[in-house]
Amino acid sequence: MILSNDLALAVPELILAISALGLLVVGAFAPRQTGALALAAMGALALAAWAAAVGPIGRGFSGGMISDQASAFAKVAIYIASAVAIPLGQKWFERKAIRNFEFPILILLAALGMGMMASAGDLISLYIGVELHSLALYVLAAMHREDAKASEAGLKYFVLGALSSGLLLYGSSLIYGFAGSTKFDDIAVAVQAGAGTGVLFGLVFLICGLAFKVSAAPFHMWTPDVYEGAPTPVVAFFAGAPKLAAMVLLARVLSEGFAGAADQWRQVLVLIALLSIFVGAFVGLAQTNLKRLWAYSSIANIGYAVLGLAAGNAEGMQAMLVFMVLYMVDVTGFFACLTALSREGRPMETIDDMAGLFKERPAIALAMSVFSLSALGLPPFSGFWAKFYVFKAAINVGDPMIQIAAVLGLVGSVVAAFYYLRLIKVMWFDPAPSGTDAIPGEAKAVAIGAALFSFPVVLGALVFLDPLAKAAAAAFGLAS
Amino acid sequence: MALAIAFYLLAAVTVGAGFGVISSRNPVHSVLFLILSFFSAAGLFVTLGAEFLAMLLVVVYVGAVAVLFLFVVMMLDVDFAALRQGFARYMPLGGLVAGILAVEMIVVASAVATEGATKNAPMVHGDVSNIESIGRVLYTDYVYFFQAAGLVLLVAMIGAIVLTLRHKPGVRRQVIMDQVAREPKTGMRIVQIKSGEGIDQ
Amino acid sequence: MTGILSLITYSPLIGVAAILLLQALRPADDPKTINAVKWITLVTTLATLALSVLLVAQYDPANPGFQFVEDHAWFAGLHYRMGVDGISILFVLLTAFLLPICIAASWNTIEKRVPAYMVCFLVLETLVIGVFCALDLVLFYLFFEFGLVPMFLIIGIWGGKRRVYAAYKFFLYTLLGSVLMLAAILFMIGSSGTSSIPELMTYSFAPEVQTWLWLAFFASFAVKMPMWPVHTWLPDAHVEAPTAGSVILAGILLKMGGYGFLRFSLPMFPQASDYFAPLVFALSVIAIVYTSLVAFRQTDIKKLIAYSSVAHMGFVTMGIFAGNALGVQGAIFQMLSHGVISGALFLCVGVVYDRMHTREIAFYGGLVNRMPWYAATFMLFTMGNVGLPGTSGFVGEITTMVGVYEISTWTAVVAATGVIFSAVYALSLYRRVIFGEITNPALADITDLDWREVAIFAPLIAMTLYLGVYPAAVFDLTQASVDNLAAVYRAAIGG
Amino acid sequence: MTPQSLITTVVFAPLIGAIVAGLFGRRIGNMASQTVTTGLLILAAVLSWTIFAQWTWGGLEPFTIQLLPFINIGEFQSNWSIRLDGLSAVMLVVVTSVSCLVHVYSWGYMAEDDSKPRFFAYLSLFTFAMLALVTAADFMQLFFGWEGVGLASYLLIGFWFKKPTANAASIKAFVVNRVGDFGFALGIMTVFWMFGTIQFAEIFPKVPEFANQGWWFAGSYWHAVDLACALLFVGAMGKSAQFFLHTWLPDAMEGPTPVSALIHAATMVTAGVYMVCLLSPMFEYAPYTKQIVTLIGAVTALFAATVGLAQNDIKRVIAYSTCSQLGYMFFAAGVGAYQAAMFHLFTHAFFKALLFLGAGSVIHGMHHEQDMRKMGGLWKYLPITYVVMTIGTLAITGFGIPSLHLGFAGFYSKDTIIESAFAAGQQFGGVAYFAFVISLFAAGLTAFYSWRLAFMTFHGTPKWAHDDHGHDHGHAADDHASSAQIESHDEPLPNGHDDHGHGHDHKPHESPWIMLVPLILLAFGAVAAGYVFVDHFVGEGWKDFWRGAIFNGADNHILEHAHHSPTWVKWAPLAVSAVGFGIAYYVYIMREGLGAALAARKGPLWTFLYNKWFFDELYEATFVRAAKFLGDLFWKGGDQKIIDGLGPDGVSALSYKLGRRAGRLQSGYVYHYAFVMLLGVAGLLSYALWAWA
Amino acid sequence: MSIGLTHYLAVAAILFTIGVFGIFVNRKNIIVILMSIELILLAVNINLVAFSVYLHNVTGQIFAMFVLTVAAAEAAVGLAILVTFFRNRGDIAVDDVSVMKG
Repeated sequence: MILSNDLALAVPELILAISALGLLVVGAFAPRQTGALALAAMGALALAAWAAAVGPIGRGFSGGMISDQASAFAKVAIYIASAVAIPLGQKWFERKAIRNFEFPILILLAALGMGMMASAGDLISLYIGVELHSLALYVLAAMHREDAKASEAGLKYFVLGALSSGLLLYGSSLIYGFAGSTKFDDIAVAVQAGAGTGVLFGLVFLICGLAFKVSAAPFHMWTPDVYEGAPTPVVAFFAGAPKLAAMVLLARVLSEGFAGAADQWRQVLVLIALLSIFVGAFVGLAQTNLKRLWAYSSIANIGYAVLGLAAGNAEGMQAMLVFMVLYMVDVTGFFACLTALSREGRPMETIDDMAGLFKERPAIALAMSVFSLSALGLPPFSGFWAKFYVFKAAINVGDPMIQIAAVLGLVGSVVAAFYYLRLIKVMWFDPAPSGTDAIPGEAKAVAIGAALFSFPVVLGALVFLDPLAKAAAAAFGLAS
Repeated sequence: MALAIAFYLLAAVTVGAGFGVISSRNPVHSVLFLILSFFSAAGLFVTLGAEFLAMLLVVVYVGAVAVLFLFVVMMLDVDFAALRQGFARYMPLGGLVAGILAVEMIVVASAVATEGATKNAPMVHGDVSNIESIGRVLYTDYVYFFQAAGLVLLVAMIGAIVLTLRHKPGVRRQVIMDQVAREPKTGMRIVQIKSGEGIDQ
Repeated sequence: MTGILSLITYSPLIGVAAILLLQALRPADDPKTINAVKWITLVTTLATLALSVLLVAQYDPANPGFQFVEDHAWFAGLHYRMGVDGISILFVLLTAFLLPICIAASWNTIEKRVPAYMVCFLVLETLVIGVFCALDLVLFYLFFEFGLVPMFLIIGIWGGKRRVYAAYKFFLYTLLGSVLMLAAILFMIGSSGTSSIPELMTYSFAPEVQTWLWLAFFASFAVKMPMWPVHTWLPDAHVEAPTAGSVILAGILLKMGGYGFLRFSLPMFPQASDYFAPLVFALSVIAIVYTSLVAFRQTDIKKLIAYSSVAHMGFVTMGIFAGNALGVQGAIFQMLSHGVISGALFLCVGVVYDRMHTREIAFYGGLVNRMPWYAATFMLFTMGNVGLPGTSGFVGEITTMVGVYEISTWTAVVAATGVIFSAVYALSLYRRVIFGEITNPALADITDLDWREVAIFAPLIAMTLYLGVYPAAVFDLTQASVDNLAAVYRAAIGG
Repeated sequence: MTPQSLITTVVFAPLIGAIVAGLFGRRIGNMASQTVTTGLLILAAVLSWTIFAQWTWGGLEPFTIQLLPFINIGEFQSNWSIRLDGLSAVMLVVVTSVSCLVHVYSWGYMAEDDSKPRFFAYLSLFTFAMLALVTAADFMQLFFGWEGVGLASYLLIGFWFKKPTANAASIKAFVVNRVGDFGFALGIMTVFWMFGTIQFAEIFPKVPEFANQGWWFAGSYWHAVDLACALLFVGAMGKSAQFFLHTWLPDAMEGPTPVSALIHAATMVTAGVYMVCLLSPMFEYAPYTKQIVTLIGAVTALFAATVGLAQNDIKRVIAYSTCSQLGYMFFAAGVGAYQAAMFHLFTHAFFKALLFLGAGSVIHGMHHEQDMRKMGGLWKYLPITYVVMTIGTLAITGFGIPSLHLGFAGFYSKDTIIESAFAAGQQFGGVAYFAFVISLFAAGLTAFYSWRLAFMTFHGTPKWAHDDHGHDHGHAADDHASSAQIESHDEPLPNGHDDHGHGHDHKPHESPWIMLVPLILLAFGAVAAGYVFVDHFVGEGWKDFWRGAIFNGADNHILEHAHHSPTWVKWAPLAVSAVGFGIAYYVYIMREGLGAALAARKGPLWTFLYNKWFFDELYEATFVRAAKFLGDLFWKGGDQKIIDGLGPDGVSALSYKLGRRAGRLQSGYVYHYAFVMLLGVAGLLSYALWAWA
Repeated sequence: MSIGLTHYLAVAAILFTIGVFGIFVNRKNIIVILMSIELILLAVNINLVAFSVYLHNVTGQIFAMFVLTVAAAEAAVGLAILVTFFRNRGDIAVDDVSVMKG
């Protein structure tokens, strides 16, 4: 049967879907067994990651699903990041005494959606994947439902997310109308034959819709508010993996569907990238809340990733993949730190709260410093390598516009350096006001693990990551 | 010609009702306009020969979504008069941007219509039965999306439950698990009653 | 001897590990622990010094190429490459030489967070030595850039009143310069396909490309140097940094700029270097005159010395871009000598600062009455700063000027006025601080150098005089490499 | 001992003394420090004379010892070396003899000072630097010595560091010297790139090749050798306090008097002259520069002499006289009579050191009073000083009988110079004639101010008796030398005097023998040095004596011509000196008080001269003020306002403001966010339409 | 005059614009904003169906079906979040949604 080939490609998705359903049933009857549920969900994600890593390569479901090195690379990263988010959030909700057995299930489903995005080969799977993970994220953002901020964050996220879906859909409809098909391959053929204004218009809509998902300017407005309002572990989750998924998706659409219009979409991406970098850098200067600050930081960082994408060749794709993976580790680690910290029960969220942290919690402070320096792009932390890949790709693309953008982006990173330094300054230079609460083990483990990855593990890890990302990038089929 | 009249009529109603949705003072009216808009859009679908979609639109949207809206509007006790303030103030700028957007989109949409795959393709009705052709592919070529869409609905369900289900303290609820797991040991207590003393609870 | 460079580079990290271990095992605030931390640091730095001396002893001065090369493939085409030639080996030695002095100078003066302080210095030592040994562009950049962090912390945590401002200014100024360099590095790797410095030295970029690359590198090194007009971070950083921080900053970190010019700008972009040499000359002589005059008007001792550093670095840049053996040798020598002398001058400031906790010139006066040995030491280094023959300061200044004379007499003329200005500000500083009667009652009981301070100054004094009288020791080491550099440069620009 | 080891010993003996006294002086005590330094200097002096004797009479050949490489980059090869030839042999004896006598003298003069080891260390250090200078075989070592003596001079002028005036004077000396060194350094660079070497021995043969060549420098095309010599001469001007760069020398009198004698009269200030003579192979090919040298020398001779007329400080008068005599030497060199210049340098060292040390003796005797107006009639109290000072005055005024060829030391050298100037004037005219006229006029002035000094100090009515100078040790006049220092000891003096340490009443008193012996020895020199050596230096035997150390161009026969100048030229100096003496006698002896009255009128000429032609004021108003103004401008305007204001501070403030502004868009309202998104969509779409349509 | 594809697309475009307009012009009423989003989706559906018909290609209609499905799910989640929000605030004015800004 032909379907069995298709199913073989979809093993990771099946694992996730079945375990989500199964856990839901179990949870419905035994809602208090949250620890076991979480473990099971993590196991499912690990299994799915493994399946994705070793799974076959090919196209299934009449082109709706693509399984290749790129999707495998992205899926492994996404699933692992999702798995890390589970204990972080689970314990947090437990401490807040919030009903939470749905949390791992929602994460599973979101991971499923993200996996779909990573291996989408069709506008429909693109849309459904995006919606599947988005809806889960909306819910997660608002899940701390007694908290006004959380529900407000959820609402904002939802309203703007729905709008962005509308944009994305409208663009999809135009592309469909132009190409006569929703499959990327068919679109590629049509675009190759000649891309008119109309289809590019549709592409712009599509890019805008996805730009929202990765929170690139000017579609970033939700980010600070949602980061601030949503529960910190949830932010740790959706600041990382979903963005990787959306970036991979964008990369796939552009490289497989619109390779023929590369010169056009590059320009759009460069504009978006630059705007993101500068918005992230400048507006971040005026922030006092760390979650907001990191929201701006993520906007800026996404700008760099988009710049890699804008390079529009295999090197750029590789850069984007490496960037996103390294960034994901950083941001997860950072929010894990924030999850861990509280003072007399009140979460420490402003920069001033961090005063003298080095004295009190040297390990966490050191980890946060590592993340800050990494986000700043200082060698030898992972953030530097991320930028190294991106800028190397952008500068060597031979297009002066992108080269100039790269240099401007580097200058933007200097502006952003100011606020990272401020955090370090507060932690290291200032005196501490009073004692912090005990640090939950899982958050500390995640934070320190991520920090160790940022430096020094990354120096060795890149030896393996580099060829993997290279193979993944090659799968996008763009010339190097 | 009749088709043209139908089109213009339905299009006018769709657009007019759409404008009604966003401009009514009372959200209830908005919902009603929304329903009207859906209905006339369904009519447009019919003029295109997509009866099944037209039906779905009415069933899903009018039957489910619009009613959901209506339900929420009625459930939430909101002072709607206050919500209308400031509408006019932002009209000009918003109108300008929206106008530009609309013009651009129409221009581009017509460009797509002329340069894309639909070039030289006249509208032909009923060459294949609408519902049949959908049915042929929905469970074969598109089974992956179909299942995924199911999961989207599942997420929506979980989400709705997670966000709105409340366990009020003091309200006794039926816990099926407990009922099923009930055994004689837990369900009954055998008490030796000494006469004249009763059970002390 | 392969591997010795890595050993030297990372040997301070062994000390770091020991300190962290000690911190974990023993009560952190116990004075005994603190003392042990200090000793560990000192011993580590001394061991590094010993290794560096060994390195120099093993070095073959007749061979102009890189020696002790290590090369391991890394990822993305990068390599872990280390090696030294006649130019870099001296900076390794200078770093290893100054570090124990810095540690000794901080012995009693740093009271808070001693272990962190020591760790910062050790890490800094690793990074700085790494910069001078790295033979891969990216590896170089790693060391170069990360050096900002420990210095940022040193200024920011253990600095003076405006330490935060100064630390930021230092960090951001330098960062801005170096990101442009990063852009250039990435371009170079992309277009030449290698990140190996020795290979890039023989690779020739198209002239118009060179122009941009040169400017990008210049942005970084000019800030680091610092050259006028991007020098304003330096006085602030110096004033606020703790004494040892200033020593490191002036003694070593500034040299990374000059080293960069020698390692990258001249050999890799010779046409652009030649094209921009007049610009560099102009900026250099402006620095010499301008900052000398500014130094003359300072009221803060450290600031004055900091400005004088800028002026002295003007000689370095001028000499480097003269591009002849005299200019380059002179520049290298000037950097070494400035490393010793300005470091010593900052230590001199530190001596009185530790006692009185102010650096206002007006506060002092007549110190010679109570501190004759101190006055003598200070005098020696002031004279070194002034460039008196017999001290190392002279050799560098005169050779760079002689070198630049061949290329541009105007530059030599204006630079030579620096000889006058330096006397003006340095001697007026000395006079105001040291000479005269003690008028400030607070100074009545100030004490002369103690044995620790004498031990700190002794090697610096010896070095200043030794290099001043027998500079040939340095020139012999650098000669082969510099001649090679100058010859290749001359050939490349067709001169 | 071979001459090589002898000369090495001579050079390094003072250094050893300096190190011992400087580093261990406190440990080994005053006595030991003094003994070591002085002993080594005496040794050096004796050995120098030995070498000199061997040179003059023993036919010693010139040689160079290379000790150690100094700067060795490519062709720029310099070594630590010791060069012996006629010039250095002369300078060796001058330096070591005067230095040794000054060391001895200082035992007495500095007896009450509390930092004697330091003083002797400085003196010895100076001597070492001076010896390094005179024995240099290349420009780098020359420059080393050049600046080394500058350092020693700086240290010694500022020896009494508690006196603000001394400190100011020391800095002034250093800085003005540095101005000279600025030119000197440029000169060295020019020489190096011109000749490809900085070794004297290698340069000199190459000079003729460049005689008619040009050289690009600072945007103009110059005559090559002239340019190099002119730049080098700037250095000489600084060191030898020539016009424009002379202002430091009078102020340098803030230092202890022995220092003035050694450094600022006998040795260091003559380094410039020495250099010009040493470089005579170059200067001979630099006709224009020679004229400049002549002109500057002549102007200095005149200028300093005029200023000397109106000064009241005994040391300043002598200082200006030094300045003036240096002018003589320079124009002698300028007209080509290098031998005469060197001869005058030689004799001048004796009589000027004598005058200074004599003045020191007076000052010592007057309890640190330096103002001549407060002296008078001292001959009774300081008889020996009086005698030697008179000898010195006779020597400086060049007293001697031309027809007999008999006179004091100055007579031989000075008259040779004047005659050379006349001869050169006859040969070349122009500047040399000017120099001749000036030299005669200045000789008259010299006689006047020298005798004025003698009369005001030793003759006339004592003005110190009723002037209760018993308690003015350093309180009022800032001319007081050591009293300021001595008065402010913070530890009691070693011998515990309740007063300032003299231990006797406040009458003037003769100095101790330890001071008088050097005076007497110098007096012998002042009397006999000319007579004994005139033949060797400038007489018949000059070629034999110099043995190529001084080069005379093919058409340079100035010395021969000078010997055959007309009789009136030979007699003229004596005549004008006599006139000067007469006027001084009239004003200060016959009509005592006339001088004071003239000064009190403060006529414009007197004011002009008294204020040293207003040079200090001029420099203060221009260079110093400008430096301060520019420094402030660059600092506060340039660095703080422009660079920081537009650079880091401005940008960071702007960025922050921009961030705040942009952050305000983040209003928290969903519809704003939606609006921004749609603006973005609309913008990108419009861009797409515009760019791709 | 015959009715062509362009007409349908124009209607969809206008409807889309109205939806968009509704979002930022309805400053206070979140429910209406949600309805505006439904309008946008409706516009998309018109587009898809029209293209599908003119292309003789059923994919557009399938896509429209999925859009309908997902829109329903979205509406459910959106209203659920709105209810949560209302419970926390007692109001649904968008102007109040401004605890977080900057």
